[in-house]
Amino acid sequence: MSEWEPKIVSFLCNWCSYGAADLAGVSRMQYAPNIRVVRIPCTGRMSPKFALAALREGADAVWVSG
Amino acid sequence: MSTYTDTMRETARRLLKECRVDLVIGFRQGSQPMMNEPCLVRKPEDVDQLVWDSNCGINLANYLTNRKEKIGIFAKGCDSRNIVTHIIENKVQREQLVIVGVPCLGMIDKRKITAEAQGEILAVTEDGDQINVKTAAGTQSFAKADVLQQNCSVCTHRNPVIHDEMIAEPVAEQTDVDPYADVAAIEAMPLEERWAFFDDLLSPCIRCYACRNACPLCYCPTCFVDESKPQWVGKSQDAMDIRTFHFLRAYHCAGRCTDCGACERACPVGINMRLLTKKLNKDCKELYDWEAGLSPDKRPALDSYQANDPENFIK
Amino acid sequence: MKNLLECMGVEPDRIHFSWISSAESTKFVEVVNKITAKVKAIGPNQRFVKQAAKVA
Amino acid sequence: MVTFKINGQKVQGEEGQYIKQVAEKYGIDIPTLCHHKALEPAGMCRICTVELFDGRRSRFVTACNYPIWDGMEVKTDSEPVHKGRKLIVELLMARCPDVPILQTLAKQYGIETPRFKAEDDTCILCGLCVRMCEKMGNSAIALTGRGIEMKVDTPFHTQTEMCIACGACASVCPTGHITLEKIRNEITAKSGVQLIGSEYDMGLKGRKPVYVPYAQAVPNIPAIDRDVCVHFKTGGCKVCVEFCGVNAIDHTMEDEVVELEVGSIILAPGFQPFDPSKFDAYNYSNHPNVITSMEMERLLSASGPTGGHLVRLSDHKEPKKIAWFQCVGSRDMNRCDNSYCSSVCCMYAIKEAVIAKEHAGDDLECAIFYMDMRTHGKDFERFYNNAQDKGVRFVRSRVHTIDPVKDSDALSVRYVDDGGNLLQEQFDMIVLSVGLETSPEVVAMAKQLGIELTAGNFCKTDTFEPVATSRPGIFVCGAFQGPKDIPQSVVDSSAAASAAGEILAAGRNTRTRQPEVVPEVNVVGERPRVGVFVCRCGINIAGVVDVPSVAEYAATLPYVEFATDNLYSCAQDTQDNMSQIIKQKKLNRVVVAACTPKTHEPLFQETLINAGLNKYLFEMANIRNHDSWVHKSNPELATRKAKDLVRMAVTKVALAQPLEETELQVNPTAMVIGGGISGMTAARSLAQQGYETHIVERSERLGGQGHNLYKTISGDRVAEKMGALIADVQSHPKIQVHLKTELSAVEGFVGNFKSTLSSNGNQQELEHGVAVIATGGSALQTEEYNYGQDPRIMTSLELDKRMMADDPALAQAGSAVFIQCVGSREPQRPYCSRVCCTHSIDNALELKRRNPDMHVYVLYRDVRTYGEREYIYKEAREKGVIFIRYDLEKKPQVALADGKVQITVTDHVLGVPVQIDADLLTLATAVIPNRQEALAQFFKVPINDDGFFVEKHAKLGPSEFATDGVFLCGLAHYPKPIDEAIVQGRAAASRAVTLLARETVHTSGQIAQIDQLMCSSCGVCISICPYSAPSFIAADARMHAGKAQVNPVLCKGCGLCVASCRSGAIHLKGFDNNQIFAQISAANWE
Repeated sequence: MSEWEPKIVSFLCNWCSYGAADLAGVSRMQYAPNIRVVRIPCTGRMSPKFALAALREGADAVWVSG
Repeated sequence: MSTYTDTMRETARRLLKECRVDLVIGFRQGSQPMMNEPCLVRKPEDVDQLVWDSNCGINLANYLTNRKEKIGIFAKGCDSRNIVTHIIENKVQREQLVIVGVPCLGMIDKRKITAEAQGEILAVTEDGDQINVKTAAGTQSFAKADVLQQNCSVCTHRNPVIHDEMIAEPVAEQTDVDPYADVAAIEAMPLEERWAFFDDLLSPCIRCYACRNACPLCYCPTCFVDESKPQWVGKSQDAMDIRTFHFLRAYHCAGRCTDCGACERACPVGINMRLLTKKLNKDCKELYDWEAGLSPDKRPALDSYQANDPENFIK
Repeated sequence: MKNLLECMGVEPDRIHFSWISSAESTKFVEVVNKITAKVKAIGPNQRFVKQAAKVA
Repeated sequence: MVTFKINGQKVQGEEGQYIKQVAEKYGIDIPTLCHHKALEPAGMCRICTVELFDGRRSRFVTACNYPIWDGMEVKTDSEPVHKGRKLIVELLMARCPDVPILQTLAKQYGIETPRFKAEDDTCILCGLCVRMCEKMGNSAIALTGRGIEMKVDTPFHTQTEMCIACGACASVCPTGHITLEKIRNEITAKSGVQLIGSEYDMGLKGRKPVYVPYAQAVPNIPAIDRDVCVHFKTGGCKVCVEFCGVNAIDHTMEDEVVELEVGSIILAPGFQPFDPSKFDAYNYSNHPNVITSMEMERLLSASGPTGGHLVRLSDHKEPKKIAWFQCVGSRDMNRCDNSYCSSVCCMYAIKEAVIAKEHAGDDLECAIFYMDMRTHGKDFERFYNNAQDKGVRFVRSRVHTIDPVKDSDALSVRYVDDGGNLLQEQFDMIVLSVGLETSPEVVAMAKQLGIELTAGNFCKTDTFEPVATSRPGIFVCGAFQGPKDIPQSVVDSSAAASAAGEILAAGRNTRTRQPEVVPEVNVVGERPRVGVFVCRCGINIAGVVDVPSVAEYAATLPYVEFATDNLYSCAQDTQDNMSQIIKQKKLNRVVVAACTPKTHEPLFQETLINAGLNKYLFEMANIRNHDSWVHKSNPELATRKAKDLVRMAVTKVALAQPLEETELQVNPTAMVIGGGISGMTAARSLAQQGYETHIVERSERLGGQGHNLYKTISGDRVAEKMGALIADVQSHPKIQVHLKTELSAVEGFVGNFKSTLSSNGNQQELEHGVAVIATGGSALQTEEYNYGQDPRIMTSLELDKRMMADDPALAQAGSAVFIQCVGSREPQRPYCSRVCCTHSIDNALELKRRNPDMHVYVLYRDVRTYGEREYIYKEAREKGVIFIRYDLEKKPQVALADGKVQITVTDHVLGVPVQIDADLLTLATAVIPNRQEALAQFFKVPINDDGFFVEKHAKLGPSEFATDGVFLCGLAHYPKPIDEAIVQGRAAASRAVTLLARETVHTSGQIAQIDQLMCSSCGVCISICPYSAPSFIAADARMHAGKAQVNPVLCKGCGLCVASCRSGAIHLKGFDNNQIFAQISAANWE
């Protein structure tokens, strides 16, 4: 593997940030390719356990966005 | 405090005789010094077992969970707050209970005395603010204030928050203590040191789950640690699994913990896992101005959403 | 959540929260890039990684 | 079929194909500069040179134009090939040392400085332009001269008439030798060649002849603009045909005339923005920094020509000062014919100013020059106040001229401020807030349809039939009905649909077709067999992500039985193919790696259903919107991310279970709460469309506030018209009216409500499927201005009453004063009551009619006669009504002295106090809602700070609530005049009918479910759920007493309860813990 690239497990609300991510795509905005998106129905679905699990499984960071 | 004993026996007898309750939950003398054990008294003639002194640290709310009888219960400040939580969380109905409030001046920490004592402890008696320990080598005296459980020494709710009758006049609440000084000290450490501190703190854990079992907040039919599908937390002795377990256990107590000290007292290897729950208590207090178990009419801060909840952690 | 992790010694930049409406694609991109930069700055995660899992 | 080898790999191609074509198919890269897919190859640049072994010896050929034959062996990657290519690049570099693409190639081949003498050309004579020009059917240029004299040129090196400046040559030139600039200056003889302006971007950006009008267009399919397409000019080109992978382009298509037989027509042709170029004093046509508000919208848009970066057009620098000019093309008879108010410009100008400040930072100075600030919409006044707080400057002044500043790109304006001072100020940019007008085409259409128009060329409608045109059966909505904003247009459109539905009710469901239902295969207990379809999306994904390798990778994942890639997964033939594959391979889970589930999940779920699979056994990996589109410059990491996303989706879907949707019967009964004008309208509309309707009215009669109103501005007596409505309602067989009745309890949910009606202590239960809240409002009873202390001082409604009674005192009065904004637009009630300006002015005119000699004064803050209501404002001024403006800080004073009502107000022109003795003083008091907290509780619908109900969406859902099955209309929503109340009544009915007509509702399968054995009865879920979906099972239930359960109908699947359940007893179907854990875990594999 070349340079270390962090993996950021991202929990995105289906209605807010997931849509923003889609729109960023439609607008062809460019951003860093490090996030891995888990679509959740609402940020309320987010449980601390998920964040812990992500870190435990080796994610370099966790991002929760509503 | 041992002077409460007589009044207690009277009260229990009266409640049972008048059939206001089916049983009374209190303490009786344990088989070893400083080890009073909870006891359930069902007959008026048995009330003389009941005692009260500075060794009644166990949280009696634990013994209410899912009971259907009418119950009389003696409640210290922390017990009463956990009873409140029990009522909120449907573990017991308010109508089932006759809560007999016990103003508390703190419970003594057995470990502290054992550590200081010279040789095996044969008996422990108390005399006002003085604790006398008798060992084979003789008698040692301690000031009670020096051997209090740490949570009692910083307790700001010594009087019951809910009660039907009181065993004595309320005691003065401590106002000059900072319950969260130890947490603040950890927060002040640099990151690396904090990580190492908890590594150190949790390393003796043998995952016996005594902390969980002793906790009055813990009553789920199946605990997350025992589940395998999904497996919330690894079951190994891996340091990360241990840390995750303690993290999640603390989390389940968030907004509910009364810092009764049950977990720490129960721990066979002496881990002060209260540091974790207290960190959350501190946050609840600072963010939501919330302390657990003060009123049966209000659900914990994290159970409900308010439009004005703080959101400064969100960017 | 974040507070307790931090208290336990996890780097604060490992966990991020944000609010972005579905129309705020610009903000989305800004946040992604900001977070990525921050995480790159603190390097790979060593905390809370289960060592055993890595070996397996 | 021709079989041969490339680099030892056996490949196949069609007879007549060239080596490069076959290599491309197999993903073997051969570099080229002169090749174009749509053109015959010419072998000009030679970079595609490959090694060919014909069985006896090797030689070099150009891959682009060497035909394939059986048994040949080609090497594209050998040492000699690279050596040869290096030499070619070196030679090209010598000729054109500054061409970027050659520099890149040189770098690849390790050439630092060419050995040959450098020249300074930029053309490599590949001839691509010449061939392309020929393809365009034109041949305006050719390769001329021989040997070292050779160059691309026009005949005789002069500008040519032949060239149509299509730009094709420039678009294919690999080196950038040909530019549009060059074409304009050297090649074409035609002057004034311009780029094709994008209509969507207001011409601020170009577009191609083949184009999608805008990113959100539906259907999102490109169209060919025949007016500019080269093919339609020359008969040549058709390059697009070569590129389309699915043969979708057909240049021979003709416009079709389709005849439809319909029962009703709804006109929604919209408006056109006013063209300000005729105002020469504004210099719009001449100065790039004078723009229209529509252009400003595009400049502020993230998808606009500047990507949302706010710049002025002259030099693309960020402006420091921007001014907006209001009423350009509105309220103006001098320079245009639009004397109406366009209703929307004040608000949009404020919005633009606020957004501009957000984009450019707080130090951007924004000034809005206006006549009256008309923020009469819901929550608009607050927005106006906030804009002022944010530093947007509001200047009450109409500016005449914009002067360009010499030797600068700035603009200078002169204006007179409130205090009468003449000021001069410079701005970097000026935005003209252009008004709305009906286009000539629409006017022509109206003529053809035979419908009447108003003076302002809007569709003529009646106050009591606001969406009906003058021709029965033809309805109207939106800005053609009158200038209006989005919420009002949405209300209109629903109302028009309802109006059409009322006359067509008998035909409902007579022309529907039922789709064939494929029986669902039971997959429970089967080992997962996952099929993965990776979409290329043409080049949208495949251009960045290595799609075949993603598909290959997917095939190696656990449980994956089948993986492939599709060109366009959403194409109909691919869909059919997919459902075939699902059936053949007996797949029981499907992953589509393509675009976003938000738009395409339903489509693919349909495919699953057609293949007999439960639609929840599906997952999408978003490798377009979240990957290829946003990581263009990093194909390697994008491919890695795509693999990760596919892996996450596969692990999640493997755990998916078929989910059931609950089907619920909808009770075809409606309840309307409130029997005022809008409630009655809603009820009548519902009943006309065939639904049993109950009106619950707490007073003893129908009509509500309508009883207090005298007449409408069009002269209709409210009592008369409303009487007809009441009669309609009372006599309608499907309407039951419950007077003196209130709601005391509501149970149930969408489709199945059960309400308790209380009347005189009697309780009655009513089962209904939907509810319409039309609880209305009333006039504020004020204590200001000595109200209640003198019979000459009254509210607007009291004046109406006296007019209805023909009170002779009215005609005898010598002077009358109206005070506006009594209780509105004040700190304690920061909203505009919308109706009072029109109402007072209409009454002022009525007084003038009754006594032309009466002195009538209107004391106002801003006159808000929006839309064509503006006409009566104009009429009032013409008839001598005197308008005096006052400020909130300097309200008029009313004194009762010497038996007179004395009003003192500071005249804004003279700046001195004026005293008026009034025989009549009318206070235009605020419209206040009937605050219905209990009702809000019953239906779990929100109320705002002002006491009005909060609709589902301020713009797109104005007549419904976020709670399913509950709708909203009338004053309970916001103050509004009769016509708007009627429109919204109909709109609420229309929204309700969309639900009632479905007869059943399906709940989502993705909802929470509680495992009672795990439940600890702690009640967190019940406390935390925003939708009240969880509840305790009754204490005396046989099973699981005291445990929690979730009502699947109320659950929205947000997962809040799941996350908060300590016992882990709650599962969110479709997003279950184990699925999310699996995804998290999969995200982190390497």
